[in-house]
Amino acid sequence: MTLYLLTFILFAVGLYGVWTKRHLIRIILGLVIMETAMNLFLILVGYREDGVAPIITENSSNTAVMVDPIPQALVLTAIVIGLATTALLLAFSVRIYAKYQTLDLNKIRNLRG
Amino acid sequence: MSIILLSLFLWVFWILAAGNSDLLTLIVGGVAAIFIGILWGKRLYVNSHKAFDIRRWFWALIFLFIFIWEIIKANFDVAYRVLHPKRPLSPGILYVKSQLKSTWGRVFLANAITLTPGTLTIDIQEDLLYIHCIRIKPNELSVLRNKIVARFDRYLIKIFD
Amino acid sequence: MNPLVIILILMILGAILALESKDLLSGIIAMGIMGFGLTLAFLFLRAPDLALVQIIIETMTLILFIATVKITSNQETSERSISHRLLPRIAGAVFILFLTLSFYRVAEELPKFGEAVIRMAAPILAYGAAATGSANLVTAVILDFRALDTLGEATVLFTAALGILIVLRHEGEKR
Amino acid sequence: MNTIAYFLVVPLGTALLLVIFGRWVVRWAGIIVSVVFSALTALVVQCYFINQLPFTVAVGGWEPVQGIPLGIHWVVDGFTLLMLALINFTGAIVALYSISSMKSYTKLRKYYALLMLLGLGMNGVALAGDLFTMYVFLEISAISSYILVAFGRGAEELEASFKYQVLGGSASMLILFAIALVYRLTGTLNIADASRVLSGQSAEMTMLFTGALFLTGFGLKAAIMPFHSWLPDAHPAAPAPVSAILSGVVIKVLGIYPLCRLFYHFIGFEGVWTGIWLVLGAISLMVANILALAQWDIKRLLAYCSISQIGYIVIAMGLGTELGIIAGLFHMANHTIFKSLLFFNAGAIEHATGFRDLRKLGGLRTKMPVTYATSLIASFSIAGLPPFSGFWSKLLIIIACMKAGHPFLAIWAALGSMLTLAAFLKFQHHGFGGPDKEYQQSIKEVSFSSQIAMIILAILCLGMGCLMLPGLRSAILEPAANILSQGLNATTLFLGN
Amino acid sequence: MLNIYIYILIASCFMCFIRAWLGKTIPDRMVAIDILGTLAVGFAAVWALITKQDIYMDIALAWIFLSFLGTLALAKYLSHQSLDE
Amino acid sequence: MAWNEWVGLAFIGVGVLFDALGCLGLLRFPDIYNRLQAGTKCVTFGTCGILLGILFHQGITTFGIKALLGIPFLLLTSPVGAHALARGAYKAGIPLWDKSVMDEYTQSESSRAE
Amino acid sequence: MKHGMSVIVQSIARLMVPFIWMFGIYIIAHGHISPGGGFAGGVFLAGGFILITLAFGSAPDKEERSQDFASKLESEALLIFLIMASIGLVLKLGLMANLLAKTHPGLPGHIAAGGLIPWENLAIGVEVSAALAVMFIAFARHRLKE
Repeated sequence: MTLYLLTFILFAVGLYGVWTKRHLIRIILGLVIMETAMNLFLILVGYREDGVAPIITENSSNTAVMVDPIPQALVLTAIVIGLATTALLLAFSVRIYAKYQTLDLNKIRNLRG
Repeated sequence: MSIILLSLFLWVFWILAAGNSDLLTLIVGGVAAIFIGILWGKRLYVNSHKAFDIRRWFWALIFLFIFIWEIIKANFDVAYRVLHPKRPLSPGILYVKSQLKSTWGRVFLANAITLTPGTLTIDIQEDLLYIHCIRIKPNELSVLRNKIVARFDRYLIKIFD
Repeated sequence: MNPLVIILILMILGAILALESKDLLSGIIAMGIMGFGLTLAFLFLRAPDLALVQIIIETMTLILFIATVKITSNQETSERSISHRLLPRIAGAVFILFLTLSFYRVAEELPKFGEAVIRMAAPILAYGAAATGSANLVTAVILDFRALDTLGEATVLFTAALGILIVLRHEGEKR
Repeated sequence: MNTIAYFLVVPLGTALLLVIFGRWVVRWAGIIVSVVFSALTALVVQCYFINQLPFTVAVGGWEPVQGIPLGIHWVVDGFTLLMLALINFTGAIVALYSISSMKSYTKLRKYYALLMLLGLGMNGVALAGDLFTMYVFLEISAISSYILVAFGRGAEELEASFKYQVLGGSASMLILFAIALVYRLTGTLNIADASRVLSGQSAEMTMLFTGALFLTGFGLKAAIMPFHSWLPDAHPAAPAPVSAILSGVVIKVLGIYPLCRLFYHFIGFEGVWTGIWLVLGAISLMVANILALAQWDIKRLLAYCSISQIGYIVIAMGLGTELGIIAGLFHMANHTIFKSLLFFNAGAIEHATGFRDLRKLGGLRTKMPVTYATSLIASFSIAGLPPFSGFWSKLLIIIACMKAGHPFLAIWAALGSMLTLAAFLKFQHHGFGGPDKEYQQSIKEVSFSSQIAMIILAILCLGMGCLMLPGLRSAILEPAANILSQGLNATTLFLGN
Repeated sequence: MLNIYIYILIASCFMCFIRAWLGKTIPDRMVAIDILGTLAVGFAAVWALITKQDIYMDIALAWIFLSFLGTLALAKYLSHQSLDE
Repeated sequence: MAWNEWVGLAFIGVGVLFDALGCLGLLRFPDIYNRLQAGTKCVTFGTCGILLGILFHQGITTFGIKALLGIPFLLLTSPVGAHALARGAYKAGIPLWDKSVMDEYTQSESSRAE
Repeated sequence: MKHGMSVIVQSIARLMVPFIWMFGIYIIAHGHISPGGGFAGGVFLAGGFILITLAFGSAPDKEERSQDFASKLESEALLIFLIMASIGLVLKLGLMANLLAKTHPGLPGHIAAGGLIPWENLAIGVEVSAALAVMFIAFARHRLKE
């Protein structure tokens, strides 16, 4: 429960960063923080008290005490997707800098929703 | 020659890492090792004949022991300085001259110096090494220079040159 | 205290530093530290696969961020008065507090930490290794039971690489 | 059953082959893409005839064990097939239109590859019966649409796309969070199975929270009103064919479709949710229409109009009655057709004249007859004038509102429709009417392939009213509405008892 | 016994973090990450011993191999070179 | 417990202790160069100690050999990071501690940023 | 000292890169036995490449060629993965069917187990490494003024 709350605080910090920061790279950092929190939460979900890693070896072949492998697979996917989106956002910010000579949202606002 | 040598090293690395010796593991490792060896071998070992000189390996072993001893000594020295309430430091950057001719020898010397606490290689130009030293007594500079380099230099010469 | 709690606090502090530090690179480095915290947490939660992937992906992300900062600049240009800086922070703190309180009831209702609900995973744990031949059950899941996700994920990476090639191309836009 | 996999394999394979061998076929890339999408549309039609709906496909052959699914499942029902038909048909038309209109851009084969990937992602979302698979394919289509928006790399495109990415990225995170909560509660990712597990549990707060997260996340992707701020930037900034596909299908497949599926089949569509949907829909409808009226940029006007039409769909879906669902689906199909057509028109105008400000335009009636005629049809259709398709669907929505006991909402919708009419009269008057202007000497009608694309869509606009005929309606709309109106009970259809 | 080690290591991580928080200059902060990378190797090793599973050693090896890449990239940034020069 | 396990635990203990000392040095020392001295070196040594301890604890098994395998690579990579960072910091113009005794690097040519 | 970093970094990079790649291949090949798999191993292969670029620098035309090569390699690897996935489709087993595992699942814990899994891991590894290399080159060679 403490862990869930702390993870959620991490998530909320990321959300706060995305919504209030006015610098493109900070916004990206906020998204990265949200991703981190998400990954952590998914893994917390699959944890079992005194579980072992879901890999069958000579020392541990009792699958009944293993932690849930599905969230781990999901997070593996989510991590790579996160990397892809982050890299894409960075590429965009590079081009935006080339056009405006700044990354500050206050100065590059041409468009208004 | 160098390709074979690198492949061999890589294969040994593979076996040690994999930790079992069933045939297929060895074969897969071998194929991978040969592949990387062909890709990279020519660039790594310029004078591969040196690697077959058994005396060099012997000196390397001795160097290892000296090196570990120096590291342990120096680590306790730094630990003392960390824990001492007054932080007895008088740092600075000085240059030292090495006798080594080969690039690999110099690189290993620089690494050894960096690994020994209290000294940190900042730059290397031909045979000059610029070293950040944690405790310098300005009146004993030449002694210090000698001390930093000489303890590793004589072994590295025998290994690499 | 549970070491995980300490690590999580470290991560939260890292996140705050990442958002509020003076210059960008410090923020990026703080993000790296947060990633390290995540890696350690994965280690504690018995997810070795993820710890392995996370640490190297973290390094890659760090490098990409540094490359971006190198191309653009390290300075945050907008100078603003203290009240301008302080107000969003207070608002943010209130916002986070509010969200957390709203989540509190939910967190109470969820099953306790450490009691996984094993439903979909039960057959996988029971005979997944025998059915797929993979001793690493995570690999069994990502490449056999849920292989479609992996195909999709590889496609995402492919799409992103394509996009980066398009966005960062050196040719002109129009012919 | 195996044919379902072609909806994913064929687009991905085409995209990869275009990237690898594109250098030699770049001249034909548009036609290839168009043909592939058309073939997939034909496959959808075939699916309607051959199979007994609904059915599920276990990917990789991992059938459920004791009723518990352990792999990924595709769910194919009337709703899925309707969406698949819309996606692939629009894809084909857009590729056809792109042949001439995208000619001036570089890296064309990558453009077509991205179009294919966008289609692949949306097909995946439509087919997914599994939450996480839905998320992954959502990301594929979202990422390719981000790139497509900024394909021209102008300053505005980049900025709009960045905004779109940030909001879309946080939306994805919210969705993922909701998925994690669902997994925490139920231990399964299959939507039907999770709903079955939940029916035996009481976790009200969590379900409320999860529903709010889903609504926010998918609402951001669908640009429902409080979360709409990216759309009026992103859709106008994109190249014309891309805005057509974005406004036509992407916001529906990434936003409305998952929302409907999750709320009807998983969370349970009752209690607070009906009210929230209706309020959100009403707000989007009216405010977006008013904002659209104030625009002078053609594409921005169209983009705001998209939001208002999304509002109609949300209201219709939010009613929860069978008639409402039919009306919503019908309007969704109609909107896909006429909004794509309108964006094609806007693109044609921009291509021909070089700008898209209504104040500078005028008198295009004689110079661009095909564009004029088709845009007239589309405008009347979207404004809801009889006998065009938009009229029937809006009428159905209003009737459904009345029947569900929300007469105020019906009046509200009619009012919104009038505002739309006003906006499009403005578009027609300033764009095509009025005196000739001096810049028009060199103006020509757009190229042949674009004309074909517009004419096909215009004919469909006229003909979509036929979906109301009893035979077609029971074949196409009713299976889709049926599966939704069964609510939580539908899950037994997917998994058996 | 081993648990005490883990706590000491976490305390060390915290000290690194404090340095990253305080650190006046960018390299100061980067040192913290570099050291965290090395600490994490020890962490994984001790954890492997606690759980008695040698699979965690693979992670330790992985960290040894790649954790210095980020430091190199930053060092290159600091010496005013672009990353591919 | 057998003797080798005790030895292993002792080694690990020494290693962990040095890790902590290194991090303490990181906190206490005045400038980046001194911090690098304390930090990277002590921590590398400490981590090597941990790995060695595992080798003793487990003996020549897969487990132990992997630990042994880590040591040379750790000794190769970690000083490189420290060196590159120190050089980069110098080129970025970060000054030495004001109580430093001497600086013979400024005269050399390559110290100036390109 | 026009190109790359100091000679220490260059030498150590030269020494480390083959081992990094070897470890990457080890992780890919043992993806079904020990932690790791295609993604982790692929990042290792890319990491070796990044280390070379960081340490030695590279010439613009060479970079362009390697970027084209990596981009092509990426699509081809993904295509191969797709083909592996569709084998089951052709044989009427459904997309992504691990058909080898149904006949020869092998003994868990051995390198010759898991049916198609090691091969799929290999394809993904190549795809991921090429994708990351493409990304890195794109960022590293980008200059604001063309």
